[in-house]
Amino acid sequence: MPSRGKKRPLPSGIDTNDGPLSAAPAIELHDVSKRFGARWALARLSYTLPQGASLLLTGHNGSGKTTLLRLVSTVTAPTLGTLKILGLDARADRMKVREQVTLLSHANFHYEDLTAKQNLELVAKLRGAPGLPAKVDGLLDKVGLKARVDSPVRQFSAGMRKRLAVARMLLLQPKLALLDEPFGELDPQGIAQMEAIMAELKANGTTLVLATHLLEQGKRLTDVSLHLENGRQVA
Amino acid sequence: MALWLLQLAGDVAQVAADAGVQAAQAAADAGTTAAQDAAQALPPPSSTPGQMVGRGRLVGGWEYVWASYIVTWTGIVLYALSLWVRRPKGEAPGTGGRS
Amino acid sequence: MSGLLGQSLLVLRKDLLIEWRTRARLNALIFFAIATLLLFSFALGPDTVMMRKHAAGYLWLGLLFSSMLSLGESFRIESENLAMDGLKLIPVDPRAIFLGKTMGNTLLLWLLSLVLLPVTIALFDVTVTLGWPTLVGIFLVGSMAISAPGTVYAAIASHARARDVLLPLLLFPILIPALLAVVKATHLVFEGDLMDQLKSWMRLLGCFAIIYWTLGFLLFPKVLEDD
Amino acid sequence: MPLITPLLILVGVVGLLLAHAFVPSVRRWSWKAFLGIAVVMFLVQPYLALSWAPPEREMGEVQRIMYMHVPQVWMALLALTLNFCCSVAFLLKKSWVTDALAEASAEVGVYFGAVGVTLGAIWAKPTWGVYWDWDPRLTTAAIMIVIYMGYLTLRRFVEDPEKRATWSSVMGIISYVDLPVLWFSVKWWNSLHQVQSSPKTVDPDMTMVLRWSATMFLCLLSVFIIHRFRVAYAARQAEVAPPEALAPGAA
Repeated sequence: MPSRGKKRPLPSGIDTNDGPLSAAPAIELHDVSKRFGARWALARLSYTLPQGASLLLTGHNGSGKTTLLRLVSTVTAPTLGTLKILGLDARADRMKVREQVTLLSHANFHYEDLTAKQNLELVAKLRGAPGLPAKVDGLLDKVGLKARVDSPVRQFSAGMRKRLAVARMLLLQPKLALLDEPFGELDPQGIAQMEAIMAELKANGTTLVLATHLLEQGKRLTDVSLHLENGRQVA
Repeated sequence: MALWLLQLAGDVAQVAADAGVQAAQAAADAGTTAAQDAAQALPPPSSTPGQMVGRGRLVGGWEYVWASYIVTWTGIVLYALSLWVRRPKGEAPGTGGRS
Repeated sequence: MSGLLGQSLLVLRKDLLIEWRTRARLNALIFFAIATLLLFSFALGPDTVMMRKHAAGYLWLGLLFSSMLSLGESFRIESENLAMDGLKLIPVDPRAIFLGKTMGNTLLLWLLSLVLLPVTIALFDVTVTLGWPTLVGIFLVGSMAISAPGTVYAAIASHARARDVLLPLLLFPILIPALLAVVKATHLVFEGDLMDQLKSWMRLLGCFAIIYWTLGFLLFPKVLEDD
Repeated sequence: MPLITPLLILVGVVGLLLAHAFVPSVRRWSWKAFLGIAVVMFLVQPYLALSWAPPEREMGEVQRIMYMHVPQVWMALLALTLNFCCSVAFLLKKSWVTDALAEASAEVGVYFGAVGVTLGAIWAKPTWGVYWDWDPRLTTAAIMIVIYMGYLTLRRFVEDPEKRATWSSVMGIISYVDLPVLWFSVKWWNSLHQVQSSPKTVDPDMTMVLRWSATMFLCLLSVFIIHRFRVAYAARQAEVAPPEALAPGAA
């Protein structure tokens, strides 16, 4: 992969050749549709997001935001259309995409019966990059879970689970971070903390895709926005 | 589908059992030895069409043969009917699932 | 990447860790299996000769019923919080998930069979004629044979409607060859192998296990990933 | 009637099947041809099987059940082989045609298998004295039907068409690979239980009638699968049809 560009091209969409070496856009959707059972959650969506530019995803519940993020994360595949992430095909190069993209979602991927620390250590070891397990403690401290590292997740509140999910995301050091309601279930203090963490991520060159109802924070963190209604792009 | 096949099997078994009460009794006695013998020695095959190979140790049993035909034909009719009931609607005439 | 085998072992280790941290569930499974054996012996009545003759069958039926619970459970923990999606995104090779899960289910079933063995001996008055190592080996291969198709089908059933009904419905008929072979082999160990049949039954069981570990390894990614 | 007749008809039927598979224009009328051949053969078959063919030495007239029983079990195996091929093909290349064909062949296979097993039980009564004698063939066929009923149940329990197709393909492969293992296990298990074997015959007249019946049932199988395929394919088309949300210009 080419190194990510520090230059932030302005968000007008399609043409992204103004980036330096990073010619590949972060996300390239071409006529993407996704069907669940008989319902079309996304319909003919085409969109390009350059690397380094961060995207605010808005829309009502059920408008297709979560589906879009899950598609971009490659955890599911589109029914129709093609999808390229960081220049890689989301189907054929699935594994390579996953090494650079993380998804922070409502379903936060934790094992309820393992402790916060065991959960993160598992992720670090499975990723297999050297030095990752050593970072676990620092990250748990950073998200404010230091006192509860050895409690099983089953005893966590919703906000603490969210914090743990953020630590998991930071551990994986993504080039593209997909954040589905990152501020949900957090107290005001937590929201401020998360916003700071995300601003830091962004300053380090990570492309953010943020789906949130907190427009104020969302707009501060992003450069572009995409509004979905009934699985279709509106603005 | 499965249900009626099961029912059908049950009904036919009943019919066949009723029809062949006497024959079945005789067959039950002859049956075991017959099958074992048959496994060992086979008669020299007849090459002339229509000629009887032998009378057969097991006499009668036509009701079982008829039962097999009834099961097969009933099955065909019912399955064809089920295909017709499920035929795709709104297709151009002539290509629909009429059989 | 820590390699296919490394990831498999990590998945296995994780499953065993969860199993250990939820020991209450494990105990419930063991009691369920013992209760099944007890029920069989009640249903059979006090005919000792018959009980001894069919002991191997009841032991494996009890294990089979318990395996439905443990297989379902091993994928329930993955659907809580969509943990399986999380594993896929780390990323973990789906084949490593298959190997890890199947090894975990094999170990659990093997452990269960070893726990049930003394109960069987006590309830049905059997003797181990051909030696303990043979028996323990048969239990291991038998557990392997049940776990491989079990893991694939549990993964499918865990995403479908009415998963609790679906899993045994799909799995029982597939497992009949393995069940016949392992029951026969166990029976021969209990009653003595006068006609030297144990080898052919073990060969059948081994073939079954190899076929399904291979098939599972090849097909599991299709079950897990959208294509 | 020359003994070679059924073989000649069989060659014709297979040729028509190949044409059906590879020439699209044939597909519009081929099922009528199959149906026509089947009807004619069905009208002649009772005469051949019940009067023309000689009775068997040991089992007498009862052996005539074979002309109905054996070909239908063959058809079941043929349909399930088609199901296996479609399952493999679907996993290699996604297509609603192979998915619908897999569904059709599994159901028709279960149908023929169920009738075949029923006839086997009817045959077993006069020859062995009981309807069910744990004959390896009969037992294997019965378990096979249960396996594929599970397959059809799975298809009904998954709503998402893509997932249903993929999962049922996986299950189709696993089930088909199970059949030979099942056969050997039941056979060995049974061989310790008792020796039981159905009489085989080498009489050319009998072979001729058996081939006649097999060809006749092959035509019927083709008609059934073609129509079941149409049902499945239309259902699939309705499921995956792009709704107005996907109409051009809607984006």
